[in-house]
Amino acid sequence: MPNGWFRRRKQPDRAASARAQDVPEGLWQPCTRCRELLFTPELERNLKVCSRCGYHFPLSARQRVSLLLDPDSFVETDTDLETLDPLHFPRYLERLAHYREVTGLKDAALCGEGTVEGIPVTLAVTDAGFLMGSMNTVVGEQITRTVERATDRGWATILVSGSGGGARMQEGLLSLMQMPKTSAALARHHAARRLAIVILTDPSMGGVQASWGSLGDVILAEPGARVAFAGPRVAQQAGVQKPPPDYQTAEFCFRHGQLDRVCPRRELRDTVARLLRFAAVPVRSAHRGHPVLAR
Amino acid sequence: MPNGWFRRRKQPDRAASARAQDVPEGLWQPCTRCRELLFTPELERNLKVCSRCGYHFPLSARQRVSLLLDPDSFVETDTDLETLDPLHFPRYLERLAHYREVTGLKDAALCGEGTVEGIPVTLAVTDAGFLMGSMNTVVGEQITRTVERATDRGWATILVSGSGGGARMQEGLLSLMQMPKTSAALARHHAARRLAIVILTDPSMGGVQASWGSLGDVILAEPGARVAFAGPRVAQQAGVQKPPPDYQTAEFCFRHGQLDRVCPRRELRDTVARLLRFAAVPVRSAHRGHPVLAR
Amino acid sequence: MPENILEFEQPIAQLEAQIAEIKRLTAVEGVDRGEEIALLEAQVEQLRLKILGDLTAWDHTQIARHPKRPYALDFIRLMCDDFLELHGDRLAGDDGAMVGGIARIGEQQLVVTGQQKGRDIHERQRRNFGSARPEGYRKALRLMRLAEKFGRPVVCLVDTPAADCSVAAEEHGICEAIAHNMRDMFLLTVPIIVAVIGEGGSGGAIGIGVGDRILMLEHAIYSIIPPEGCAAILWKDPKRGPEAADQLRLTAQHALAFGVVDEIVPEPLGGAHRDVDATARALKDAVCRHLDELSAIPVEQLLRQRYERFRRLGPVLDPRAAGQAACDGRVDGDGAEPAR
Amino acid sequence: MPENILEFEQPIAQLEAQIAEIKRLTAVEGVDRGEEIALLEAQVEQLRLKILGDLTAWDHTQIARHPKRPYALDFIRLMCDDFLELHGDRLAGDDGAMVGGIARIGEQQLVVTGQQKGRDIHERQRRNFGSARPEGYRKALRLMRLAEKFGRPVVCLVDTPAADCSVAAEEHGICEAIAHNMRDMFLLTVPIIVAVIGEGGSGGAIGIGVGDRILMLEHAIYSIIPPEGCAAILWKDPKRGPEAADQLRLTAQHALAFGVVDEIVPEPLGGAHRDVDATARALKDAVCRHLDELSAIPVEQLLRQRYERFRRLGPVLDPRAAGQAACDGRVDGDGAEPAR
Ligand SMILES: [Zn+2]
Ligand SMILES: [Zn+2]
Repeated sequence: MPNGWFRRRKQPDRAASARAQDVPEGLWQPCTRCRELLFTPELERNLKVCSRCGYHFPLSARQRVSLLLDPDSFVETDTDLETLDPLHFPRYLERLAHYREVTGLKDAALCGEGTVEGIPVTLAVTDAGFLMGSMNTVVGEQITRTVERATDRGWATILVSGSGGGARMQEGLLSLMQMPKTSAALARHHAARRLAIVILTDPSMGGVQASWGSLGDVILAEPGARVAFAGPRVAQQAGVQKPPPDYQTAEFCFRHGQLDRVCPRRELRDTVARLLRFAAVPVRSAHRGHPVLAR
Repeated sequence: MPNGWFRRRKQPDRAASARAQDVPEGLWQPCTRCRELLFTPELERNLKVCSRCGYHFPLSARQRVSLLLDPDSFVETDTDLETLDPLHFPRYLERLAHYREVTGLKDAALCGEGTVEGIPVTLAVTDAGFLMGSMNTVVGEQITRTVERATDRGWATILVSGSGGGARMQEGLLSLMQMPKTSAALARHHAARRLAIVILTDPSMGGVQASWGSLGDVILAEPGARVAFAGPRVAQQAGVQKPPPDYQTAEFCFRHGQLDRVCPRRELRDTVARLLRFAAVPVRSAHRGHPVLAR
Repeated sequence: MPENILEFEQPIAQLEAQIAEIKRLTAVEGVDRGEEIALLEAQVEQLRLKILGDLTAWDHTQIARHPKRPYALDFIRLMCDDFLELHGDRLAGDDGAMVGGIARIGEQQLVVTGQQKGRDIHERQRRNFGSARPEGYRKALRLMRLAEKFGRPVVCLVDTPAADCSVAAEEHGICEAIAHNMRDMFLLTVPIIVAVIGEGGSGGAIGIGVGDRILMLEHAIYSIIPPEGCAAILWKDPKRGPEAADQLRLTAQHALAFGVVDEIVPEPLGGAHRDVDATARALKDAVCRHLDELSAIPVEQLLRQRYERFRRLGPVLDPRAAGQAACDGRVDGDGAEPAR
Repeated sequence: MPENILEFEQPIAQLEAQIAEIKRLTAVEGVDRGEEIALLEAQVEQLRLKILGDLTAWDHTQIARHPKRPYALDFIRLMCDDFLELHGDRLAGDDGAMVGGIARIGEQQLVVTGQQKGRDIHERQRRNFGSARPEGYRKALRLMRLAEKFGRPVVCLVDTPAADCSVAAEEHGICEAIAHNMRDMFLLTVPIIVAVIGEGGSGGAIGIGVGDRILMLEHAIYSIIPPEGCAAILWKDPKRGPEAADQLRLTAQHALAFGVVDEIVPEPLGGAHRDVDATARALKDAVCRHLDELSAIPVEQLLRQRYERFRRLGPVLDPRAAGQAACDGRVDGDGAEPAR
């Protein structure tokens, strides 16, 4: 089932193509962590996980969708949203243009709907390749619509973070406000007794992690993913000393009770399906309609 | 207002009389902590707090009632409950007889109703002078009835722990079951949106602290009171090493977020009154009737 | 002689060893000693019935703590399909002494949680010998809320000597965690079945011990204090645990007589470790039967009954309501009759 | 020259010192220099209006961080009666950087909570410089639930450079704490009024920043990142904070233009520290006015409006719903007009 998942895509993946150019020979590439030379087709069959050290290579948002959803089930929504650049931030539009070119995305998120083992879900993914996957007004709007659509239809929603950039500085306070905005959508989803699954990939930090990245009924993370509130620079400025060796990784968060599972990429899809089945059948009517479902 | 509170009592306090016999001369007694010789009438005017070091002398259950309730407002309830000694525990009935004689109580708790600055409450107090204030079937039943009565009438309830003995070993599993039983009553009280104030006095430990002793909307404790899960003996057996100097005191619990306030005896009554006023006026109807009010 | 043989089991084990030796010799020497074997086997069967059918409270305690006794994860794996363990209290930690997750029994999705002891020394340390920390109780409650959100029942498997009482446990509010769990379990709008599968150790047990049905394995114990601790307090002599065990009325049959548990789930002769599969089947059957009953009850009624179930525990003599309590035949643990 | 004078305030302070000196001399020498004083006072008044009426974003930042600025507990004491501070998250700690309790304004019982900075170095350390820890956010939420239980409104006073990002904060889930607070504040069934009284520092602020009305003191700031941090990232030069402050649109007037806040509460000329009582009175008046409005709204509508209030923040260009977003006049922070 996971084999050949790259081939399922119908549209060409511009992100993957763009990145492929960075690889010297194309057929072989070194593992980022252990430097082992890996045969690219083999690496892709292995879902871009190093067969030697288990390093999880980054995936583009489109690759994430292919990994998680049933083949050909994905329907993209809210594709063309664009920021209004509310702060007229210096050189911001240039940078956006660059990343649009590199990733083939309009902004840092891809969202839509599809099925997992036949169960319908809405899904949004932030792409670390686009300005560190940071959350601006567009990403916030997409996450919010993704959650709202699931709530309205009584579906589960899956939110995948590849957001190392947190809330995006260049849109200032309006980026910050995407934290409560997305949390509001998840509050409604929660009160409507619908499932939200959060998947944290490398990296997941800052304002994203302090909002929807922490609001799944179940939170999964890929091994080794950096998951934290403060980036290393901020932490350093704040005088953080002698952190544990695995500080700010998924494993650290897991040890401290913040994650349900550290889940190897190969197991993600089955785990998600298992959770969807747990939550899929409508709850019996007597248990519905909590005004407040706290913690 | 707090002055002369001993004189408010109408019935003679047998506990106090019994204890007074232990004091050599009657008019002067040494402070338990700092050894200062204290003039007894002065000490009583000072609510049995050492004027030198602030040590809070133990109070009997009846003294607690006098301290907290409006003069002459207390009506005792459930006075004559007695244990059925379900385990036929060796020498248990003898010990009960002894403590009945010493304290003038049938068992370790005193309960009833009264007013605080005119606001009606139900109230239960465990007396550390009766088998360490431990909770058996009688105490559990009294606490439960006290809470239920408050829920039924829409009143607040005040529970004062002087329970160093936790759940009483001599009634075995049935003592243990007073933990869920009293917690059940407090669950209903909570769901009915009624106030529960818990006051922890020295000592408050074990099964009491792990049930109703921790279930106040607001939890107050007297300075220096021992408050903990495991008694020092159990902790020692479990190999607890190098505890902090104030381990298992009210101050330690406060530092670790378990208490709302460490409240000197002189301030208890005003603090309770303040809390009652906060919760006293009926909530507006739109906000009522949560099926679940969690945390 | 094999390890992990309890003292009272030794006569049986000796006979069993004798039979095994004869059988081995039979195979080696080729002599037919079938008659002798049959005789011995009849003897051992009688001995089993005699010894194991008349266990003391201390014997039960030993079986409940048997190092080969199935633990929570064993039962979960044998009773449930599709178990997915979920971790963490979302506050401060993930407690190895408390496990939990989503699972399925037949078509029924549910949440299962319980204290977990360890088999070897490393796992035992990691599991804190089954003594759950505040983080464990809070994880369990978090998972119960997940069940509630999706209308799934909860199964709690109790097996703990006691809750953790380390400095760290006090720092993170072990009292608060246990009390809070009890309170909120009375408000949980889905059915809860509790099964005491090994040691029901006081506050540590009751912290996940509130439910609509409380089941107890035949040789499990449920006690306010470990017998050794009770002996230490009563007689300053922890070695008098056997006497204390008897005095504490900590067996399943006493718990049933007190009304603390609703049903005793039978174990194979000699204890669950003698046939883990059969024990898990028996527990699964009981759980399914009660789940079926409970799922038919409207939620308001369910919560009312849960309240009443615990409300009546610990009757007292109330002269102003004379006769009421004394009439309750379940008061006296000494009058306990075996449930089967 | 008195301490704690901001750079842009210095011309004013110099004149004020001059006047004070003349007055002193007048008293000593007995010479009438009333005319000179009157002239200088007119000058200083003009200077005040000129300088303080046309502050840069960086000036606002300096005022918002002024060491004499009133902090949360100052406002609470000045605005409320019968304040009773309550402590602890009932989980692991009591965070000095977050204070809260029950209070009364007139006849209205309420819960008030907020970040608290410290005056002297000891209090600053104890208060972690106003950077709340997970324990602080959880305490605040616990107190909000207390308010909800008794149908009392909540007032949150925001004043933090940022949430704590120490190892301990990560260990106890600072992300979870902030996110959880935001989510549950959208479900809280009582009115919530948020007032940004000093620094609205990013996630640290929004962790208690969800409400039905968001007020902001005139010289408070609200920013996704401290200007120095922004400058460090943009230009590798934290000293270019003033430029970054301008770029970040972090003033109350920008926040109002963005729709992030609903009302700017005026401060005395030069900042709240110039007249703490007057500032507290102004804030109290605004809070009371909004509480009155909110208390008339049925709870379902209250929650819907709270949702919609935040839902519309951050309009985007959506070609498939053309014109919609671009029509919203509040989009552009540069077009901001002063509110008063
Ligand atoms: Zn590798
Ligand atoms: Zn003293």
